Amino acid sequence: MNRTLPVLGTAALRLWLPVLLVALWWFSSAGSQNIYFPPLATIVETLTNDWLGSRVTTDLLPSLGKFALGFLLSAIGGIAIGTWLGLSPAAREAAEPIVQFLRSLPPPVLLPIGLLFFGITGTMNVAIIVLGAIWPTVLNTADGVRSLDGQVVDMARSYRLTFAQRLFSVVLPNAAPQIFAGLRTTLQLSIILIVVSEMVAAVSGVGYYVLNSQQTFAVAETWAGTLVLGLIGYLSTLVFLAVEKRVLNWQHGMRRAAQGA
Amino acid sequence: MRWRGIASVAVVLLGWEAASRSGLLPAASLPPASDVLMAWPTLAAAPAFWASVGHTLASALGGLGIVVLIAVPAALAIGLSRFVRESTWLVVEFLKPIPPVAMIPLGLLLWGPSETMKLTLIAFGALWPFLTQMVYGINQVDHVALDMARSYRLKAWLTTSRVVIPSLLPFAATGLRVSASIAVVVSVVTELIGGAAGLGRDIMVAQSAGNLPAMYALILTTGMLGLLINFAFAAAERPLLFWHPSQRKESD
Amino acid sequence: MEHTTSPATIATPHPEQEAVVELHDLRKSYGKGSAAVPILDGVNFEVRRGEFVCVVGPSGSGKTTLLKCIAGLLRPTAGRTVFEGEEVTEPPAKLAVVFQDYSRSLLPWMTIRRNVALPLKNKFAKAEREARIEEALESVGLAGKGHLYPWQMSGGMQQRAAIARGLAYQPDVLLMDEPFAAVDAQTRIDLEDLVLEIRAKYNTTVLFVTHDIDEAVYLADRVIVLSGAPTSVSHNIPVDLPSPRHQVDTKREPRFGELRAFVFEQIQAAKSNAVRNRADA
Amino acid sequence: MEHTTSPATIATPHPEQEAVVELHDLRKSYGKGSAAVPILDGVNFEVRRGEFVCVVGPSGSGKTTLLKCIAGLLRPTAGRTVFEGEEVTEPPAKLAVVFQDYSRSLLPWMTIRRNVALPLKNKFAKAEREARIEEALESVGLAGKGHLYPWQMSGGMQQRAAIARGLAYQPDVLLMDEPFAAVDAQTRIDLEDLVLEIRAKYNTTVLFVTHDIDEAVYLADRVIVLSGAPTSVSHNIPVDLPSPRHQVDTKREPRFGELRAFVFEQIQAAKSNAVRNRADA
Amino acid sequence: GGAAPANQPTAGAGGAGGVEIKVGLIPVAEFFPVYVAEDQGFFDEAGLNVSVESMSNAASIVPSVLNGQLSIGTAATPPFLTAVEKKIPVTAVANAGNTSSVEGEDTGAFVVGSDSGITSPSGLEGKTVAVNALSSLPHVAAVARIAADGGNPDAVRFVAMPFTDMLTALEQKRVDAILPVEPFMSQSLEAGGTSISPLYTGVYPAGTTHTLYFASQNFAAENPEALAGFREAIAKANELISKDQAVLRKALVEHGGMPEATAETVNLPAYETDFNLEGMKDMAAKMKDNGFLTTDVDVEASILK
Ligand SMILES: Nc1ncnc2c1ncn2[C@@H]1O[C@H](COP(=O)(O)OP(=O)(O)OP(=O)(O)O)[C@@H](O)[C@H]1O
Ligand SMILES: Nc1ncnc2c1ncn2[C@@H]1O[C@H](COP(=O)(O)OP(=O)(O)OP(=O)(O)O)[C@@H](O)[C@H]1O
Ligand SMILES: [Mg+2]
Ligand SMILES: [Mg+2]
Repeated sequence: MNRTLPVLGTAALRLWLPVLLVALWWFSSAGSQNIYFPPLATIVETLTNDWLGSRVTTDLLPSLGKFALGFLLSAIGGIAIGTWLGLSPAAREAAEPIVQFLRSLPPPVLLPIGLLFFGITGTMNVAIIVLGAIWPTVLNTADGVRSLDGQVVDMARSYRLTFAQRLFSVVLPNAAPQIFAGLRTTLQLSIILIVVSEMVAAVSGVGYYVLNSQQTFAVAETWAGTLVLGLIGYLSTLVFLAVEKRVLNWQHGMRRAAQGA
Repeated sequence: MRWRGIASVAVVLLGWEAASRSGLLPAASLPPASDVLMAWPTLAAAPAFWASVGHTLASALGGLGIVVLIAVPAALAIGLSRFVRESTWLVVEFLKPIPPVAMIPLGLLLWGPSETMKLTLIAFGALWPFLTQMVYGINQVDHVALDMARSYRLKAWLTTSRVVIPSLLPFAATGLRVSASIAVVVSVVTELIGGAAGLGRDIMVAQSAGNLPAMYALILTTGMLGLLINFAFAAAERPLLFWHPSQRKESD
Repeated sequence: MEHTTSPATIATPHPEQEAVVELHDLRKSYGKGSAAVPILDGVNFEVRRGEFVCVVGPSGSGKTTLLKCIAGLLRPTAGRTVFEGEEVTEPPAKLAVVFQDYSRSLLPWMTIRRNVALPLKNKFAKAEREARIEEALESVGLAGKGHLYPWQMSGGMQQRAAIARGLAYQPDVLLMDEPFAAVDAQTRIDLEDLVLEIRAKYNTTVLFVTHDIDEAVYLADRVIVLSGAPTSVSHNIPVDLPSPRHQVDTKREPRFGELRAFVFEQIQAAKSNAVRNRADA
Repeated sequence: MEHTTSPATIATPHPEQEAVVELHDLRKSYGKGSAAVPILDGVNFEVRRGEFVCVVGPSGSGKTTLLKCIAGLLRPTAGRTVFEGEEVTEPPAKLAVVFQDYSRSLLPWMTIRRNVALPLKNKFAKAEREARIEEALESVGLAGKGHLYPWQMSGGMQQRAAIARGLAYQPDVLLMDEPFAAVDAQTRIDLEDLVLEIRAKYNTTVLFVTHDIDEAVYLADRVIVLSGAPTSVSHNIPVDLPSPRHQVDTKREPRFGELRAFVFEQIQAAKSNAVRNRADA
Repeated sequence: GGAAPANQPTAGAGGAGGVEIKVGLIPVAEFFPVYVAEDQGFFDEAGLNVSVESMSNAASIVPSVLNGQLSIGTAATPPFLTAVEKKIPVTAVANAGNTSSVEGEDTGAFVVGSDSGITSPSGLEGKTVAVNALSSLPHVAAVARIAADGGNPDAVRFVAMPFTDMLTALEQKRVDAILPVEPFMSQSLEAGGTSISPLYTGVYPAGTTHTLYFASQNFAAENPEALAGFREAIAKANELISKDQAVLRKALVEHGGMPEATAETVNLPAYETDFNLEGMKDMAAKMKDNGFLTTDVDVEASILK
C-alpha cells in the first residue's frame, strides 16, 4: 500500500498535463478545415495506418538503427574527445577553434562533406548524426573534467593513482553529472539529425517520411511523422534515464540524504 | 599566447588546400581553401553581406535571450518543485526531439518568412540544451550550502541568487555555449529553408547560382560566427567563474 | 535509561526560565522500509532560555543528526521538536547553526565578508550590518581577512569564518557543531571565552556539540551525554561550577576535575554499552 | 630564529638514522608578482627515518601549505624539499597524506571500502588488498561500515575513513594534517595509540600536524613549532619521554607537563611575535 | 506576426503608392523575369510595388502564400499540381518558364560518367540516379523519359542530393547518373560528364509550362487587378527575354550572384507569355501514370482566368 501510493501519485502527476494538452488539441482541432492543422483524429489515423504496419521494418527500424549507432558513437567519441580536451590545456587550445567552428556549422551544410566521404550509404547518415550531435557531449565532458575539486586532485596525486584510475575512478565520475547533461542533449540532437541526414540520398526512414510528406503537402503525414519522432525521443529518454540512474546512483542518494529522507 | 589554436587552424587550411590541389578533394563540390578565402573580400565588400551577418547574429542572440528568459525560471521551477517536474516531464521529453526543421512549415504558416518565425524556431531549438543543463545543475548544488541557507532562513530569492544560481553557473555556462551554437545553426537552417533574411538565405542563393566559392565562404562565415559567440561567452565566463576549480588553476 | 545523577548533589540551573527547545521522544532513521537504520532512538531533553548545553557522545552516535532535527533541517521519523512553544517543521528564524562541515557551508564564490553578510540582509539595516560584520570578523581573529575567498584560507580560518557568520546573525538560539575542531589551542581558548561572553551579553541560548570533554565541562551549564547509536540521552549532567568561568581558575577547581572524569566515564560506558547492545542484537 | 633549546637538556632521538625528509630554506607565496603573499618564509628542518615529528603552530600559519610542499602537491616558490635523497618535484610513491579537509578528499561516488581500496590497486595483490582494507577499517573503528558512502557517514567517521586509507596504503612516510580533529575523546586516544603502534611495527616515519598540544607531546619524538605567518620554524623541541608511551602513565609524568607548558608558551610567543611583526611592517 | 524584412536581392522600391506585391522566389533562371520586369519598369506601369523574398522550394513558399505573408509564390509545375491535388487553395497566376523545343538548348540532361557504358535513359534500370529533390520537375521528367524510352522507371533508384554535390557523387561513382539542370548541367558537361539524353525536350510537348507563379485563391479573389497587372508585366518581360536573352543573363549576375562566365553560357528555358495548357495536362497525365499523383487533377480549373 504504502509503496504503491507514491508510484500511482507520480504516474498521475506525470500524466495530467499531457492528457489535458492532448484533450485540448483533440477537441479544438476536431473538424478543423485548416489544411495545416488537420484534426488530431486524422493525424492519429494516419499514424496508425502508416506506422503500425510494414513501415516498421522498412522505415522505422533502419532509422532507429542509424540513430542508435550515431548516438552511441557520439557518446563514446564525445566523452573521449572531451576528456582529452579537459585534461590537456595544450590540446584544448589547439582544438578549440576547430571544435567551436565545426559545432557552429548547420548540419545541412555538413551533408556534402558526409556525401564526399561516405557516399549515399547508411554510414553517411550515421556520420552526419555524429558530426552534428557529438558537440554537447564534447563540451560538457571537457568542462566537467576540468571542474575537479583541488582537494580531490591532491588526493589522487599524493596516492599516485595510475592514469586509468584517475580517469575511471576520479575524473569521469566527478564529471558524470555534467557528462549526462551533455549526453541528454546529444540524444535529442541525434533524433533531430535523423531527419537532416535523411534529407539527402534517402528513400526510406522516418526523416525521409517527414521531409517527403512536407514536400508533397501531405500535412497529416508530416504531423504523424513528427509525432513518431517525439515518441522515439520519449522512449529513448526513458532508456537513457534508466542508465543514468544506475550510473549516478550515488548522486541521487546524496540528494535524497540531503533532503532528509 | 593562443598560438596553438592559430597553428591548428593553419594546419587544417593548408591540409584542405593541399587535398584540393592534389585532387584528393573534388573541386567540383569543395573548392580549394584559397578559392573560398578569395571569395571573402568580394563578399565583404557588399553591404548586403554584412546585413545578412547582422540578421543571423541578431536572431541567434535574440533567440538565445528568449531561451534564457524562459529556461531560468522554468529550470528553477522544475528543479525545485516536484509537482512541476513531474507534471511537465512527459511534455518536455516529447517536445525535445522534435526537429526545428520539421517545424519550419508551421512557422511559415503562422508568421511567414519573418524574424518572428526565426526567433520562435531558434528559441524552440535552443531551449532544451540549456534547460536540461540547468536542471542537472540544480541537482548538483551542495547540500551543506543549501542547509546553511535554510537554517539562516534566507529568503527564496536570496537562496536562489546567492546559493543556487552561482552553483548553477558552471552548468549554465556550458549549456549556454551549447545553446548558442544551436541557435546559430537553427537560425541559418531556417534562413536556408524558410527563406528569412540572413546568411542561410545567401547560402541558398549562392548554391542555386552554382557559385561554390561564395557558398563555402558563407558557410565558413557561419562557423566563424559560432566561434566568435563562443569566445565572447568564454570571456564573459571567466570573471563570473573565477572561484570555480576549473578557473583557479594558479591557486597553488 | 537516563541518569541525572551527578558526582554530587547540585542545583538545577535556570530553573525559573521557560524551555526554548524541547525534544519529545525524538526518533530518526535513515533509509526507508526494511533498510531503515535507526539513529535517534527516543531523545528527550529540554534547553531553557539562556542556558548553555553541551552535547557529547561517541563519533557517529547522532549528534549532527540531532542538531539538524532541532534546526528543522531534517524531519524526524517520530517524536517532536518544540522551539519556543511551537513544533519545528522548518528552520526557525531565531536560530542559527554553525555546521561541522565548515568548508562546504561557506560559499566559494563569495568573500568571507560577503559570506558573513549574507544572512544579515533581511535582518539589519546597512550601517548596523557593516558594524556587525566587522565586529564578528574581529572577534574570531579574522580582522582584515574579509576580502579573502574561502578557498584562500586555511581550515581553521574557514571554521572561524563560519563561526563569525553565526555570531553576526545574533540568534536567540545558537547551535554549534564541533565549531572549534580545526583551530589551534590558544584560538580555541579565545573562542570559548568569546562564546561565553556573547551568551552573557545577549542571553543567547547555546546548544554546543563537542568532542573535547574539558571544553564541554568548561562551557556548559549542563552536559548531555548521548549513548552510542541508536542514540538516546544516557546522562544529563548539570555543571555546578561557579560563573563566570575562568580558563585557569575554573579548570583548577577540584570539581572541574571530578566532572571531567565523570563525563569521560559516562561516554566510555555509553560506547561499550552500544557495542554490547549491538553484539546482543 | 630557531631554538632547539628545551626546558632541560635532552638526547637527539634517532641520531643514527638517515634523514628521510629534508627542507632547505623552503619558501612559498600565494599569488604572483606584487600580489604575492609570503606564507612559508624559509623553513628548515629534517625528519629521520622512523621518527615521529609533530608540527604545531597558530591557525593559518602555513602548516597545511608546508605539508603540501613536502608531499610534492605544491611547488615551492624557493628552496628545496628532499625526500629520501631526491628533490621532490611530484608526489613520491612511498608517501601518503591524510588531508585536513576530509569531507572533500573522499570520493562521494564510491563506498568507503572502495575509497580505501583505490590507491591499493597498484600496490598489492587482490588477496592482500582485501586483508589490508579490512584491517584498516577495523583499526579505525569502521568494521562493517565499508558499504556506506561518505555522505552517509558522520564527520568523525569520514575522517576515520580518510585515516584508514592512509594506513592501508602503508607508506614509508605518512603525512597527517589534523587527522583526529573530528573524533571523540576516546576514539582519539585509540587512534593515537594506533598510529604509534603502526609506526613501531613498520618503522613508518610520521609527520603529524595537530592543534592539540597534549597530543603533540604525547605522540612525538620531536615537536616543531611554527611561527605565525610568514612562517619559519620557531622551535624544534625534542621530546625526551620514554617509549613506548602510555596514555595514563606518560601523561602523568612531570616531564610531560613541563614539555606541554613549554610548547604552549612557544606557540603563544610565536603568535604574538607574528602580530608584532605585522604591526611593525 | 512581424513584417518580413526584404533587404536581400530585392526588386527595389518602384513606384511608391502602388499595390504591394511580395513574391516568394526560388532563385533559378525560370523566375528571373521578375527582376527583368522590375528593372524595365513593367511593374510600375502596372501600378505594382513588387518586392522579392528568396526561398528554397515550393513547400516552404506555400504556407506563406496561404497566410498572406507572400502575395505570389513560385513553383515548378509538378509540386504545384501536387498541391492542387491535396486541395491546397492555390491558383496559378502566370506562366514562368517553358520547355525548350530545341534539343541542344534543353536546360537539363541525363549525365553519366564518360566510361559508364550507359547510353540511354532505359539503360538506367537497376542503377542509381541523383535528383535535386524527389517528386521535383527533373524527377518527374526523368521518370517519364525512362518510360518513354522503354525502360521501367520503378527499377531505377532515385536519390535526392543538392545540385552542387551531384558531380562529385558521379565522379566518385556513388551514383550512376545525375540529372543536373542549368547552371549545373553546363558545369557537369564541362567537367567531363556525358549527356545521354536531354531531360525535358521531347518528354513534354514543346513549350510546356514547367514553372509558374501562383497565389492563394483568397488573394486572387480579392486582388484580380493586381494579379492581372502582374501577369501582364511578366508576359512583357518574357517577351522581351525571348527576343534578347542578354537582359536575363544580366539579371542572373546582378540579382542572383551567378558568376558572369556561367551566366553568359548557360542554356535558358523558353519564356512564353501565357500558360501552355496542353503541356500541363500532358504532364499531369504522366505524373498520374507514374504514381506522382493519385487522382486526376483539373488543370484548367487550377489556373486563374
Ligand atoms: N590558495 C590560496 N591563495 C591565497 N592564500 C592562501 C591560499 N591557501 C592558503 N592561503 C593562505 O595561506 C595561509 C596558510 O594557510 P594554511 O592552510 O597552510 O594554514 P594552516 O597552518 O594549515 O592553518 P590551519 O591550522 O587553520 O589549518 C593562510 O593565511 C591562508 O589564508
Ligand atoms: N544520509 C545518511 N544515510 C544513512 N546514514 C546516515 C546518513 N547520515 C548519517 N548517517 C549515519 O547516522 C549516524 C550518525 O551520524 P551523525 O553525523 O549524526 O553523527 P555524529 O554524532 O555527528 O558523529 P561525529 O561526531 O563523528 O560528527 C552515523 O552512523 C552515520 O553513518
Ligand atoms: Mg557530527
Ligand atoms: Mg591546515
